[in-house]
Amino acid sequence: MIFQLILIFIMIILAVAASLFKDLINAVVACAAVSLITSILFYFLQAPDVAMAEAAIGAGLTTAVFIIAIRKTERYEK
Amino acid sequence: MSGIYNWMYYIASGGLILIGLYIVLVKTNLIKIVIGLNFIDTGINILLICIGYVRGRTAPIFSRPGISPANVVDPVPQALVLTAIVIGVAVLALALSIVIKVYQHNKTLNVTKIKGLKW
Amino acid sequence: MRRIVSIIILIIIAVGFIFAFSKIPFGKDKINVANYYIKKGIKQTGAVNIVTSVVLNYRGFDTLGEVTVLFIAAVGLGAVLFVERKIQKNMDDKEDKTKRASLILRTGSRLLFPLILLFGAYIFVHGHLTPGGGFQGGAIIASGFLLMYLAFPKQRINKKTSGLAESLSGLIFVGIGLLGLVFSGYFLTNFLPKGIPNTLFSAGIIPIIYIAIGFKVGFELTGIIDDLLERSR
Amino acid sequence: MQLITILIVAFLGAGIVYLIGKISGKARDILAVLASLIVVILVSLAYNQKIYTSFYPLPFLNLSLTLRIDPLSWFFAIAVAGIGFLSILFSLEYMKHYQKLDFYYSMMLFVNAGMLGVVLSADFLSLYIFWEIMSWSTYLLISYKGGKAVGAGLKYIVMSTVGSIAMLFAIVSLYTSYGTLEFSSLASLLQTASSGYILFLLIMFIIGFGIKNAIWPLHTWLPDAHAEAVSPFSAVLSGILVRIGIYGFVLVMYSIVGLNLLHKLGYGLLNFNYILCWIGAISIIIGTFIALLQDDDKRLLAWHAIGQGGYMILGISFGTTLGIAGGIFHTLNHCIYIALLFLVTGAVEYRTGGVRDLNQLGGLIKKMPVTFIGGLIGISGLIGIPLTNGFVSKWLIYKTLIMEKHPFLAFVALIGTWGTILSVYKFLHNIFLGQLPEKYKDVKEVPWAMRLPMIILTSVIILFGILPGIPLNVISGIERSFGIKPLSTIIFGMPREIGELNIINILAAIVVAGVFIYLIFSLSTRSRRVNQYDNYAAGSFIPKDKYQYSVRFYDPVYRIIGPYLRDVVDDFYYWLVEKSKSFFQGVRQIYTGNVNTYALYILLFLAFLIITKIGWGLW
Amino acid sequence: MVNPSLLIAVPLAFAFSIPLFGLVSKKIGKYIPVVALLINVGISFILIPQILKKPAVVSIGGWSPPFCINLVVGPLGVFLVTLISSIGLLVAIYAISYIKEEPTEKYHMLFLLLITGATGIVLTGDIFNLFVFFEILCISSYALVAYNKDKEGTEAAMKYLIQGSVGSSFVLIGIALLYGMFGTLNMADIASRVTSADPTFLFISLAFLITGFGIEAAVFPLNAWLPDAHSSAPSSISAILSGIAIKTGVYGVARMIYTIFNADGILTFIAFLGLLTLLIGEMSAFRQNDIKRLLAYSSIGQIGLIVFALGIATSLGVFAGLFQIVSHALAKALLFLAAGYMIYRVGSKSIDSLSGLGRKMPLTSFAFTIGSFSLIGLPPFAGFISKFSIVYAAIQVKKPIFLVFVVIALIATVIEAGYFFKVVQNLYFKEGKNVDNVTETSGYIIVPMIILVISIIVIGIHPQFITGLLKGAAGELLGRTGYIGWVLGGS
Repeated sequence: MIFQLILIFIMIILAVAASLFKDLINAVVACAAVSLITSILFYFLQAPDVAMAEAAIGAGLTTAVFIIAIRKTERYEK
Repeated sequence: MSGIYNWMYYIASGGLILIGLYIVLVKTNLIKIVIGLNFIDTGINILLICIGYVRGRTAPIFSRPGISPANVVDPVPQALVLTAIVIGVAVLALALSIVIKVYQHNKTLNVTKIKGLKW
Repeated sequence: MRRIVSIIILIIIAVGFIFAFSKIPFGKDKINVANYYIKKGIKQTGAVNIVTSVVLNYRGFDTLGEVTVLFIAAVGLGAVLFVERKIQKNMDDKEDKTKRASLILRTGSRLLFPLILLFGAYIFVHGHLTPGGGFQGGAIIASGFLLMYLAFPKQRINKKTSGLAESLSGLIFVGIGLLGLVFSGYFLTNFLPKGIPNTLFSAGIIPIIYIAIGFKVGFELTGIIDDLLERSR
Repeated sequence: MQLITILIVAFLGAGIVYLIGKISGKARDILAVLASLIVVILVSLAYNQKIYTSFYPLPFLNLSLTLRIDPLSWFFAIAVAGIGFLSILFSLEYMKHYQKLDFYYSMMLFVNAGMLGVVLSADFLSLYIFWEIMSWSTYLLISYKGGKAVGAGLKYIVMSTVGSIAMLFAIVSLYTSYGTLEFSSLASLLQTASSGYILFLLIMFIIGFGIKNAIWPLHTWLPDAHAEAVSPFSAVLSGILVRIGIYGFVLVMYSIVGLNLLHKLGYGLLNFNYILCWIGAISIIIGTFIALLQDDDKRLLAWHAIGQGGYMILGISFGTTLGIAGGIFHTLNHCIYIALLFLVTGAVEYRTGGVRDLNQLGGLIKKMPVTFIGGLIGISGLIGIPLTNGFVSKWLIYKTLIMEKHPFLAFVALIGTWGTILSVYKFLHNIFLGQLPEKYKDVKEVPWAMRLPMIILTSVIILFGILPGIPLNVISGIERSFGIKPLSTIIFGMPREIGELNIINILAAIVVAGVFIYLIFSLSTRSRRVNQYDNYAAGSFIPKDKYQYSVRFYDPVYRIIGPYLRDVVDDFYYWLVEKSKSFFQGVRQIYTGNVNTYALYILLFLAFLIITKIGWGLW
Repeated sequence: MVNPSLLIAVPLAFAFSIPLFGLVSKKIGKYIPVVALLINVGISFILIPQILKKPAVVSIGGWSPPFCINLVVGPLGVFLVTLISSIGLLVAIYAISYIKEEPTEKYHMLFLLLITGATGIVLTGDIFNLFVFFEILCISSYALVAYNKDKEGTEAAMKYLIQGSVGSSFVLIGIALLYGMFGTLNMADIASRVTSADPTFLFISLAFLITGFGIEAAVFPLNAWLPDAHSSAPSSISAILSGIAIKTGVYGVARMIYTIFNADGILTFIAFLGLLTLLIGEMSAFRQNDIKRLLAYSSIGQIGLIVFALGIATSLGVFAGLFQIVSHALAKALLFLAAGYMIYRVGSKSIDSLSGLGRKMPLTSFAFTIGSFSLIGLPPFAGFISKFSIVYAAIQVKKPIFLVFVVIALIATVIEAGYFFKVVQNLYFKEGKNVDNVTETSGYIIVPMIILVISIIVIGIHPQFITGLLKGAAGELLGRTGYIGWVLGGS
C-alpha cells in the first residue's frame, strides 16, 4: 500500500515536473516515467493486459514518437 | 489512513487529468500541449481501471487452476482501457505529425504566435 | 491572469471529480454486466483470458473500431507528412551519408531483433491464454523495428509490403466478421469450434483475429515511426 | 381548378421561358408575352366568380394550402396580370440592349406569378409562401442592372426580410391560437379575441405589409429600388408590387379582423384608425415634398409612389364606405398612372441613352409626341385633374375626410396635392417642354412595342376618368364581400344619396371652361414666337448647350425647404446598420486564434455546468 | 431483411481494401468510396420502410443486448444513416475529380472511414462503442483538415485536434463515471437504471458528456475550432464536416439528454445555448470576406438553430430540428461544393474575387444561389419548411421565454439574409475583375450539385417525402421508454 502511495506521489511530481521543464526532452522523459509508473499501477490493480500495453505503447513507442517529433522541431520551450 | 488508500488512485487519475488540462490551458508550446493531452489520457485510463478493481481479487485470467469466477476483477474496464490506449497513441502520433507540419510552416511552436486563422 | 482563471476553473472541476468519485467507492464490488462474462466467458468463447474474450468477442466491434482508429492515424500521418517522391529523393541525397550508430548498438540490435519479433509473435498468438494480445504484441514488434531504425538509420522497411499487410490484416478482421454474419446471422460471431479451453488451438476466431491485429498494429506503428522519421524534414 | 391553372401557367411560364431562352431569343420573347397574355385572359375569365379550392395538403402541419377568388382578389389579380403583361410588352424593345435577358424575362414572370399567388391565396401560409417568392424574385430583379442597383436590392431585401419575419410571427401565433390559417375561418374565430391580441396582430401585419407598401417610417428602400431597377420593372414595382401591401391591409383590416373589432381598438386620439391615418398623412407630406427636391426622374416618381401610398392609407383607414372605395380605387388608379409614367421615363431613357437627370433633358415634346401625351395624362392622373381617374379617387378620399370631420387631415392632403402639382410639373417640363439640348436633335419616337403599352394605359386613365362607374362597380362588390354597406354607383360616378359625383356635370363644366379659355386666348393679342438665341443676354454670347433655363428648376424652393426635408428615417437606419456592424466586429473578436483561449472556453463551459449544479442546485 | 451491420462493415472493408486495389491500378482508388457509399445508400433505402414498421436491434457477436455491443436501428438511426450516406455519396462523386493533391489514395481512405465513423455513431447502442466511432470520425477529420498540408490547413487541424481531444477525453470521463455507477455500457440499460442514481453525480457525468459532444456539435462556447477547420479543409471535406460531422455531435448531445439521462431541466438552457450559438454565428459571419469562413460561421448559426429546436423538446420541436438537420445538410453541402469549385477556378477565397461568376459559371452560381436561399429559409426551398416549423414549435409551447427566444432567432435570420444576399449579388450583379478565363465545371463536379439542388427544391415543395420518417425519429428521441423497450425487451 505504502509502496503504491509513494509511486503515485512520484508520478504526480513527475507530471508536474514535465509541465515545468523548459527542455522538452526532459519533459518527454518525465512523461515516459509517468507512463511506466502507470503501468506498474495497472499491475497492482490486477490488470496485466493493460499494464503490458501501457508499458509497450505508452512508455516505449510514445516516447520514441515524441523524441522524433522534437528532433524535427525544436528542443527548448521558448 | 484507509481514506487515503481509498482515494489515492482517484487522486492519481484526477491529478493527472487536471495537470494535463492545466498544461493545455496555460502552456504555449505545442509539444507541451500534446504531452498534456497524453496525461489526460493516462489519467482516464487509471480512472477506468480503478473503477473495475475489486479489492482482494485477481486478474480475470483462468489459465491457472483454482481461480473461482467469484474472485476476479471486472474485465470490461480493462478491455476499454486497451482500446483507449491504442486510440490515445493514434491521436498522439497524428497530433505530432501535424505539429511537425505546423512547425515547418511557422518556424515556431508557440501557439500565441500561430494565429494565422482568427475571427 | 490566465493562470489564475485556469486554476479556479480546474478547482471547480476538481470539486466535480470529488463529488463524482465519492459515489463510486474504490475497491468495492460493482460488477454488473461483467458477471455474465466472468461466469460464461470460458464456455461461450473458449478463451481463458476473459479480457481477451471481452475485447475480441463480446466487444469485438470496439476492437474493430480501435484498429480502424490506428489505421486512420497511420494513413492520416502518411497523408499529412506526404512529400512528393522527387523532393524526397533530393532530401535523401543531401543527407549526411556518414551517419552511423555505434558498433555495439548495431551488433546488439541485430542479435535482439529476431528475438523481439519472436516475443511479440508469442504475445499475440497466446493472447487468449495469457495476458497480452494483438496490441501488445504488435507494439513489441514495432519497438523491435524502432531498435533497428536506431541502429541503422539508412535502412527502411518496404512501405508497399507493409501497407499491403496492413490492409490485408484489416480485411481479414472484417472478413471474419462478415463470415460470422453469413454463418450465424450476426456480425463478428465466434462461429468456429471453441476447442478445449487453455490450449493453443482453442477459442475459435479469437487467435486468428489477434494474429491479424498483431500484424496490423505492428506494421502500422512501424509505419508511423517510419513516416515520422523519413518524410518530414 | 381554374385558379390552379392560372398559377401553374404563371410559374411554368417563368421556368420554360428561361429554358427556351437558352435556345432562341425570339421564341423566348414571344413565349413571355404569350404567357403573360394567357394569364390576363384566365384572370379576366374568373370575373365575378367565387371559387375556393384547397390544392396542396401539408399533413405534418395539419394544414393545406388553399386558393380562392372573390371580388377583392380578382380586382388585384387583374391589375397584376394587366400591368405585368404591358410591362413585358414594353420590355421587348426596351430591354434589347441588355444582357441576361433569359433571366430577366423569367424573373418578370416569376414576380407576376408570385403576386398572383399572394392575391389568390385563401390562407396565410400560402400567402406567406407566395409573398416570399415575390420578395426574392423582386430582389433579383432590382439588382439586375448592377452598379448602384446592388445596394438598392440589398436594402430592399433586408427590409423585406424584416417585414416577412414580422408577418411570420403573426401568422404562426394565429395558427397556434386558432389551429387554422384560412381567412374565412379566422374571420369568425377572431371575433372573440381580446383587443390586445388583435392590436398585436395588426401591428405585426402592418410592419409586414407596410414595408412592402412603403408607408412612412418603413419607406426607405423604395426610392433607391425604384430608381435603380430597369424601367419596365419599375412600372411593375411601383404600379402593383408595392400596392400588394394595400391588398394586405385591406385583407387583414376588413376581410379578417372586421370593422367592429377595429373600432374597439384604442381610445380617443389613440384610436387605431386615427394613428394609421396620420401615418398616411405623414407619408403624403414626406413623399411629395421630397419628390420636389429630386433631380432624377425615376427617383421623383418613386417619392410620389410613397406619397400616393399615403393617400390610399388615408382612404382605407377610416373604414367608411366612401373611404374604402376611395382607397382601393386610388390603388388601382395609382397603379395605372405610375406604371405609365415609369414607362414614359423608360421610353425617354431608351432614346436618350439612359439619361435620367432632369437637368439634362428638355424639349422632347416634338420628338416624342406619343410619349409626351402619355406623360401629360399620367401626371394629370397623379395630380387628380378632372376627367382622369385620379380625380375620382382623390375626390372620394377628400369627401371621406370631410364627412368624417377631419379638416386638418384634409388640409394635409390638399397640401400634398400642391406639392404633387409642383413636382410633377417639373417632371413634365424638364423632360418634354423647354429647350431641346443639342445632343438630342436626332431623337425619334419609340417603337410600337413600346408605344402600345403607353397608349393602352393612357386610354385606361381617360376611360376610368370619364366612366368611373366601371371600376367602382367592382369595388362596391368588394365592399359587399366585407359586409360593409356597398357603394352604390352609376356609370358616370355616384348617385346623389351618398354624395353626388357625376362626370357628365364635370364634363359640361369643363367644356364651358374650355370655351371661355379659348375665347380669352383668341381675343387677346397674339404672342410672337421668338428664337431662343434671338434675345438680349446682358451683351454676352449665349453658348448653345450650356444654357438650359430649366436647370435647377425650383432652386429658391430648395433653399427654403431643403434643409428640413432630409430623410431622417433613412439616416437612422444607416446609423443602426453601422452600429450593428461594429458590434458584430466586436463579437467576432472572441475567436482570438489562440488555442489556449479556446480550451479555456471549453473548460469554462464545463465548470459553469458543474458549479451551477453543485454550488447552486440548478437544473 | 438486410443486416444493418453491413452499413458499417461494407465501407470499412472497402476502405481497408483501397491499397489492394491500388496494386491493380492507381486510378481505381477514387471510385471505391462511390461504390461503397452507393451500397450503403441502397441498404439504407431498403431499410427505411422496414424500420418504420418495426425498429431493429442487431447484436454484434450474437449475444443478447446488455451483454454485447448492439446496433439500434430505429427511425432516427435510419434517417441519419440515409442522410449521411447520401451526402457522403454525393461528396464522394464530387471528390473524384476535385481532389488533385497527392496522396489521393489516402484521401479516399480517410474519407470513407470518416463516413463509417459517422454511420457508426448514429447506429450504435453502446456508449463506449459510440466513443470509438466518435474517435474514428474525429481523427479522420483532423487528418483530412490538414490534408492540403498548407499553412492554414495544418494550423486549423492543430487547433481542431487539441480541442477535439479534450472533448473526447471528456466523453471518456463521462463514460467511465457512468460505468462506475451502473456497471453497464449499453445505453438502453443505463437509461433504464438512471433513476436509481444520485442526481448530482448524474449531472456531473452528463456535463462531461455534453461538453465532449458539444465540441463536435459546435455549440457556442465550444465551437472555436469550427470556423478554422471548415474554412481551411479541402472543400469536399468542409461539406462533409458541415453537412454531417457536426450533426453527429448534435445527435450525441440529443441522445445523452433525451434518451439516457432524461434531463428535462437542462432543456431550456440548451435552447438558450442554441440561440446564443445562432446569434454569435450569424454576427461573426456578417463581416466576413472569406467565403468559406462565412459559410463556416453560417454553419455555426444553423447548428444553433437546430439545437434551439431540439431544446424546445415537444414532438414538433424535435421534428423541426431534424428537418432543419436535413435542410441544412443539403444546403450547406451544396454551398461548400459550389464555393469550393469557384475558389478552385478563381484562385482566391475572398468574396470580392467571386464577382461576376454568374456569367462564367452559371450552373455553379445557380447552385450557390439555391443553397443560400434555402439556408435563409425562403420558400419554395427546403429551408423554409424547417424554419417555419421551428418558429411554429417555439411559439406553440406557449412559454413567454420561448417567445423572446423566437424573436431573437428571427432577428438573427435577418442578419443571415443580409450577408447571403450580398454574396448572391456579388456573383451575379457585379462586374468581375479577373474572371475572364474562368469556365464552367463539368462531369463529376456538377452532378452532385445538381442532385442537391433538385433535392432541396423537391423537399421544399413536397416535404411529405421525409416527414413520416422524421416524425418517427422525433418519436424515438422523445419516447425513451420505447427505446429501452426495443433494446431490452427481448432479453
